[in-house]
Amino acid sequence: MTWQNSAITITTFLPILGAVVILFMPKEKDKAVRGLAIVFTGAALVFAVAMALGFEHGKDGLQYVLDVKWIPVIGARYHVGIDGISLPLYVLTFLLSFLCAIYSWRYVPEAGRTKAFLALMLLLETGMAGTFIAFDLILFFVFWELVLVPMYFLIGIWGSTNREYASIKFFLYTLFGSVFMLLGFLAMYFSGPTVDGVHTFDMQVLTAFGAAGGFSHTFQLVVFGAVALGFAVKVPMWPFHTWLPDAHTEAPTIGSVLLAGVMLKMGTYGFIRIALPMLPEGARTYAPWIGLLAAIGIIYASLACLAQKDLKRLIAFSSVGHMGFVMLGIATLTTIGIQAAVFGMVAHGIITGMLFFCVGSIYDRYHTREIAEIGGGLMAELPKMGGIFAFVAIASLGLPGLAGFWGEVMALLSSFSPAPGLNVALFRGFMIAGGVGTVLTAGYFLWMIQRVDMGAMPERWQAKSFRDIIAVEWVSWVPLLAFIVILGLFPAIIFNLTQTGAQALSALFGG
Amino acid sequence: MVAETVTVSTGAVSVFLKYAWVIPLLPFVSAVITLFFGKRTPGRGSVYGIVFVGAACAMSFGVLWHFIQGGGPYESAMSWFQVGPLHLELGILVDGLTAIMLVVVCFISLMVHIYSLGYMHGDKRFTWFYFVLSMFTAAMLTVVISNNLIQLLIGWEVMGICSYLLIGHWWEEKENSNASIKAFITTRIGDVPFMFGIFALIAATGFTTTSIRGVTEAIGMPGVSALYVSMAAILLFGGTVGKSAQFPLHVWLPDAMAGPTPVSALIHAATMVAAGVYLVGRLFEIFLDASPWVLTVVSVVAVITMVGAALLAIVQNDIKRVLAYSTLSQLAYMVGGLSLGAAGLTAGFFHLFTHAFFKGLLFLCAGSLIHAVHSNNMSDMGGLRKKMPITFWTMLIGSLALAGILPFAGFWSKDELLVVAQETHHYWLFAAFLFTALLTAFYTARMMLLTFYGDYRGHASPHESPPSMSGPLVILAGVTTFVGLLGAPQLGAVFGKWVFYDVIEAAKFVPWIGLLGTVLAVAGILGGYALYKTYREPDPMEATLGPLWGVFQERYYIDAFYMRAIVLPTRDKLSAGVYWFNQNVLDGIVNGMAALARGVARLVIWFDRNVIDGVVNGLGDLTGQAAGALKFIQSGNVQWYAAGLFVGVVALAVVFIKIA
Amino acid sequence: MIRLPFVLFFSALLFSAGVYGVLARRNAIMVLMAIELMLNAVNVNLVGFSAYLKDVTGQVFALFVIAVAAAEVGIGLAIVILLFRNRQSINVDEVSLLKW
Amino acid sequence: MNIDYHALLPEFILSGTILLVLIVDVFLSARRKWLAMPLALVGVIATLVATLTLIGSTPRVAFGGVFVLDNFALLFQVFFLIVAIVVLAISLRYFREGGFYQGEYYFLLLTSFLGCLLMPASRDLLMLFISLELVSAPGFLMSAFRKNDLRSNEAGLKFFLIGVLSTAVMLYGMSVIYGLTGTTRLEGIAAKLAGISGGQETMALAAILFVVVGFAFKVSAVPFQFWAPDTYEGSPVPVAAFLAVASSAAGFAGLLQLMFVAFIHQYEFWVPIFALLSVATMFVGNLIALKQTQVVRLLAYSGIAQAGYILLPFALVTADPANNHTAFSSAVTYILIYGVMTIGAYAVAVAVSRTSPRLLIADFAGLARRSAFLAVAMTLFWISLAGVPPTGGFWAKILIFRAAVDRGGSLGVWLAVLMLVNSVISVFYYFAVPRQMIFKPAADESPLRTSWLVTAVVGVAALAILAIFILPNPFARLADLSTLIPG
Amino acid sequence: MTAQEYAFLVLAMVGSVSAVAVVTARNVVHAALYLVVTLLCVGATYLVLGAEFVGWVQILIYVGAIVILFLFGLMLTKAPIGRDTLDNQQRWIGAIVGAGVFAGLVFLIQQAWPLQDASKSYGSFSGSTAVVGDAIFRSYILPFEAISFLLLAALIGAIVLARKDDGA
Repeated sequence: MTWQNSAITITTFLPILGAVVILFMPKEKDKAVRGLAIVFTGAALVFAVAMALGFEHGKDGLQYVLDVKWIPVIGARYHVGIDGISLPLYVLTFLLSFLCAIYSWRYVPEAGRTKAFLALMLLLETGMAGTFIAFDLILFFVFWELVLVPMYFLIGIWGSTNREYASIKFFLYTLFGSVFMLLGFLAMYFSGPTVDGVHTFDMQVLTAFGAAGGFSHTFQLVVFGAVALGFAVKVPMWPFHTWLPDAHTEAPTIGSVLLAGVMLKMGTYGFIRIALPMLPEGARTYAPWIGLLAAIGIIYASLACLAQKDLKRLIAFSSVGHMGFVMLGIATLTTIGIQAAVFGMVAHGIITGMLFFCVGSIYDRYHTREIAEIGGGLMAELPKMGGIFAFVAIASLGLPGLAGFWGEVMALLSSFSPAPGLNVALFRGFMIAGGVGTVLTAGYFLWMIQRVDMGAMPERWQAKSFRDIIAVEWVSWVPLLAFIVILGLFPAIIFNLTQTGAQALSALFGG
Repeated sequence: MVAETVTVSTGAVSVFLKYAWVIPLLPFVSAVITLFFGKRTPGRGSVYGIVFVGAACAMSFGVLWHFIQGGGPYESAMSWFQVGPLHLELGILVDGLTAIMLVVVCFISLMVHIYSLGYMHGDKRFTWFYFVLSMFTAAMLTVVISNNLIQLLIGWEVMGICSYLLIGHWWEEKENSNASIKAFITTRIGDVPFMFGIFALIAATGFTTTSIRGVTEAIGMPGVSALYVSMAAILLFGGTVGKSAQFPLHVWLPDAMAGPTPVSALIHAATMVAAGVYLVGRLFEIFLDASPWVLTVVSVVAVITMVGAALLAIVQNDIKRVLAYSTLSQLAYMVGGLSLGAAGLTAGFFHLFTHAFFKGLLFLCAGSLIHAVHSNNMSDMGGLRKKMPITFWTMLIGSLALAGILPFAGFWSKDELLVVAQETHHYWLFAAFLFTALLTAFYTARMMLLTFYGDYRGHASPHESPPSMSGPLVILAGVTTFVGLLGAPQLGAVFGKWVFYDVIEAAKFVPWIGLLGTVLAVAGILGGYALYKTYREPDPMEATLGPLWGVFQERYYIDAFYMRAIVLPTRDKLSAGVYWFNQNVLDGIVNGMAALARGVARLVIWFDRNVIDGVVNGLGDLTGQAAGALKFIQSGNVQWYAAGLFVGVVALAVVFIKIA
Repeated sequence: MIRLPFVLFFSALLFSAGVYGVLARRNAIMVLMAIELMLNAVNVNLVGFSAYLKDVTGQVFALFVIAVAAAEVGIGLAIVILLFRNRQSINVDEVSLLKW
Repeated sequence: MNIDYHALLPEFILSGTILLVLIVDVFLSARRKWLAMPLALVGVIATLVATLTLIGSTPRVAFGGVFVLDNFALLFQVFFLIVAIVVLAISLRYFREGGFYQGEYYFLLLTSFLGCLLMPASRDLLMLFISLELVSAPGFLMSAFRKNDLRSNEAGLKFFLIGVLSTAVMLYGMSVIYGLTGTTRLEGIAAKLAGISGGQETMALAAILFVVVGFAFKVSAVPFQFWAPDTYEGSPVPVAAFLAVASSAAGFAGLLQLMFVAFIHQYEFWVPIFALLSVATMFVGNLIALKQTQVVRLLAYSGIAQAGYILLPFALVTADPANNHTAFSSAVTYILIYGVMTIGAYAVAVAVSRTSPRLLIADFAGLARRSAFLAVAMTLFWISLAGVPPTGGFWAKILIFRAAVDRGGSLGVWLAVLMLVNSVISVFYYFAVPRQMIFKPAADESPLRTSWLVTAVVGVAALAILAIFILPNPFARLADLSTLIPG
Repeated sequence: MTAQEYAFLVLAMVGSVSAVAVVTARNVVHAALYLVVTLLCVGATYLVLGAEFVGWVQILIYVGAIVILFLFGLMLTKAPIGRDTLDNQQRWIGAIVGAGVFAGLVFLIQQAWPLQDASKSYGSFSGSTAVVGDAIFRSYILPFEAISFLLLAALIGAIVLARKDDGA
């Protein structure tokens, strides 16, 4: 066991260890429990960062690989590794979880039961991180499903009024998707190559096989459809998004942050990691449709945002739009597009995560999320909170120089001329839709800022004399705010990582 | 980031050029410092802005000096990062055009920084104001100096957001925040095609570079179709239309006057709005390579804007709006100039150059007036000549410049434009220029008369502004007086040597045109004097214009149209519709699925209860035995199970033995 | 010399009669009797075959079936009596507290 | 003739225990009757030990092939004995507090388990028939054990009548098989049926069908499932657990031998039948389960659905032994895993039944607050039954699924798809109970006290479920080894 | 046609008729008595078929024990009289199914062992007590043990269930 081959395993499962430890803590030791959560997520983050530092740029192929027998009966292996595309998401997962843990030091939803809450959060962390480093379809699927259960409870127990409906809907919808996904996996498994006599779930093997055109055309069409459906629900792509607003609106702040910050990425990551490389022909055939849905999603979501009265719901819908840009980038099947997608994922993770933090804290003060009830003047009475909120919102509308910009602009740029074989005119149409989307996005965000931040604070609130941002919030927010700027100014941080992977992938499409 | 450097330069490279990249950096640094330490420093942080921008200003003069000495352009860049095949750079491209812009931006910005000391004194968000001001300056300088399109786009957008923040500086008032949103969205609408234009250029290079030199070369390639270039050009021009508030995206600028007056001076008169013009100049190659109709389109837009806006300027009561509309039409002047082709570039930019100074001056004067009388409305002014002499004299100079009276700046630039138009046989543009000149002179006179003559109609007790404000006025007035001579043919029109498109056009002085221009200007002024020498309620124009008055007051109903036909429907109706669809159709389907599953379950049970048992119930009734019937209305009857068992066997047997 | 089919027909008839009884009778004990008929049918088969195949296994089988039948009857009656004690009827189509 | 006593040792020990329990019970005073349980427990454990000693020494043949102890038999015997231990464990308190005839109950239970032990080793129609009866007959009695409860009586009667009826049908089939082949040994039958043709073949097919009926009843496959829900709901909960796990597993054990050994050559005939049975069973079970309000009844329907899944591999049989091997072992694995999770669920039900005997789903409301441990474990079991990770149930489904797809052909794929559809449907009701437990407030928040035996059972089962998920291999491997078909 | 066969046929006839009577009789006790007849006939056919041991066991166990058990049970449950109480309303279905089963079986049998085919007939074969006993103890000792447990279980269980207990 060297650091090279054990790093991932340690890092990924550390949170679960934490969960176990926490479960054995006595109820009364509330602060200790919260402390432990911070410690474990922190430790995991440290490891993850260490890995990131030790990561060799530009070297294609996996690093920190560990590949051992797991379930020989069906030829499933414990194959984990990390490459430029997964690394950012992997680190992002740990960063957000850590910040969430810190945030929980002060904010745990009314339902209480801190132990369970944090334990579930840690479990969730492992599940999410695992999806990004699994290189065996079954392992991937296991992590994928592992995420469902804790999130289901996080929403269902600690959510707000309509939590039950939301949690069930979230669970069933995603499960519904993943059933098809699993079907697709198994289809690939059975018609894929055999490694010493046994079929294999190994993603690298299958990728190589698929890249070599191993799967028949019709097969690819069918299977890509199934797999894509699974991922599309998770992303969520229009029109499979309806679980998202409910889930977000009902989930506790932490839940929303992780949901938007990481979980949605699992879907898009699936496209990049599994759907495209393994089923290139399928991808090429479906790309225009994906692009179309993405384009619709962008405009649709921003229009829906304009209609929102609930702050959190508004941001939830905005996620749909942003993920639309990510999907648009993927749909172009070009290097630029895919890199844009990955960048978009990370950026959206940070920015929208941050937005949900803000909304959570605003709710904590006002105990309402109704924009009309808040009634403006936030910036007048709570300048710091209001300012940060406005800043993040502006970052989210894709202001150049901030993180939100690169994903969006590169996605649009790539759709100006998609991969060979794709209909240029069509994709330029999508690009234009995207452009319109950016305007509308600016529209609803500025309108939101106007209605929440600006103007004078209504009497009834001024009586309350809210406190402005508190220490815990500063600690858990500053890293995100910093990253919003840093990624904006030095996008190379991500782009250098994704370069090789994306090029290899787009090579399949002559892009 | 490896700092590999590309350098293209002709002739000696002065140290100023080498370090020109510092120029945009300085205000940026000041912005950062102001943001984090401003509140804690005495004077609430204004000092940083002034010092750093001052430094930048000095440097930019240094840069200009290089070109005054006849130095050549200079470009250097370091690679920033790479996406796929596309190399992005951070770089600078300095030529005469850049140098001029640098000077203008830095100088005016410095003036405004100083002026604001007085104007914004005691403002709630004084420090913040300075932060944004510096940030804006940095962004604008980035746009000016950048050697590649993405970097330019970034500066471009940051300017936009700064303008948004400054317009909405007093966001406690809803109108202000409305105005700021209007400004941002409107310009953004222009920016989208602009962005696509950039994409088109980058794509033309095969996604290899974004540098301006690179794309212009690529466009020049034979492979690129004229249509492609034309489309790209038109798309790029969209950016200009948005930022420089040309028709049909002009609507935001008048509202933008909601911001503090120094901001209007800097952003909405001198610099940002000029960025659109600058952009066309920067990418002039593209426009020339494009089919002629592109420039025609440009000129049409210009004409509409210049005349339309000038007409509106006549009927405004709010002094800032007068200037705003005047700005619109002057910008259109420049755009029109550029639309004249290669020859027009120099002229257009000369007007940009002079306009920046005198319009900046006028705005600052207006600011000083407003500062004094606490109102924007000229109906609350009048007779301030005595009370505010400095403001009066400086504003008089500005106005004469605007009206185009010798020897002030405006005269020279206008004259040059007229000459070029006439020489390149763009007669109707020539006509438009002349007509606008007339109108300009008229409303300028009106403005001066309404504010400084007659007797005071306001309520506050006006007094001359503090030196921090009057100082910049005087300086600018001075500049305005003499800067025009830079383009004076009699003096060799040195300006043309700095800013030109591949060949230096010798600026000519055509006496009859000069005379014609002056005559019209004077006529305008006299006309104004005739109408406004004594103040009258209601405005005499109302009678003169008749029905048109209302139309003008309503800005040709364009804003109203946008609001009713586009904004509100989208914001309220369409969005609501989409959301309804989301909740009832899409979500309906999802919930429907769940319901369906439950339904099927119910169905199966119903089947069990009513078909399996129900058959029997029916028969029970047939046998007419009430008792029997009751007995059968029971499920869980074991004999039915038994029957089921046998039927099952027999059925299976029959079916499958047949098959086998 | 007995032809096998006769034996089988006989058993078939017993069996079918049993089936009818099971389905048609309300009285639990009668149902039991019907079942006994079916079991006997089985035995007739077994014995018949064993004679036909000249193999004793069939008869052994038959013996076991008889024994089991005895046990079943015992159990069945016990349950019936229990039921009768709790509700004064042993009509099988009335035992239906348990529904969907 | 010399008998392999070692091979029969477990049966002997168990028989001894049975008699011992019976005798001791006579001398125990009413308050001490419960002591029969520890006694039985010891006996069963002894039996288990004896069985374990046999590992590695298989196969052993006794009585000229009537009784064969191979890995298959051994695996099931061990499984049954463990289940026996569990059922005993959860019975103690229930029967002690319920005022039952404890001694007799344990006696009957063990007798039934004796039948279970014999079943997988029986390789002779007669032997199979006797084992089956030995499993069922005590079952009839036990299900009626709540003497003063009409429901229980009813349960007994229904179970009994349908049981006997199907037995009769099965016997008729067996007799015909015997008539056609002249033997009752499974291998012998297979050999003879291989060459059968014409009218006799038709007869044989009918006979096979009749025989299947008997076992289809035992495993409560549609359309022979009618009795199950009523019986389960009516009988004492531990008995229900026994029926749901041991008795149906025994049925499967028998069915596996019959189909994969005796009637293998007729697969073309019965494969479609099983396909139909399996699909019908899944759908009926899952769909009706959706509307249940009583937990044991819900478990019954879920059990039916699960039976449907287990029947699926039967429909995958082809001429290719390798394929049959996969199918076979997938079925076995599923049975084992199904046993673990179901028994766990029943254990929790037993615990809850102390405060709310009707065991309505509503009675589980707020369990999380009354006993977090039980709630979590129960959730785990339900999730596992639904086949959602991170639980063993996931692998159980995957293996069958894999077998189905491996078989290839439209049939395999279709079955796989239908199975998935069902799994999704099932999620709807499998989450009904966790929902109650976790989200709904309890009628009374008073903490639920459970006997340490039950707690232990639940805990072990829960751990097992997780363990299987993480390391499914050993399980699958077991099933792989203990096959009747050369892999 | 041999004497044996005639004897068999006669017994079969009687047996069949009374069997039908068992399931149709209006009076429970009559039904039980018809059952006796049927069982006796069956037993007799065993003897004719040469299965002495089984035959006697049949006569003794069934007629001796089981039927008595039935009558006993009938007494205990105050056997009601009359069709309505004896038969339920889905009689006709029972009839259809029964007839169907019979037809089906006859058809199958006719297929498998055609009556015309003379070879389908026996020589004499004796299932004497000795033979049977030997068979049992050679290979069926285990089921024999098992069945004893089964009977024991049935006995005990029956007692438990049937006995009137004071609310135990």
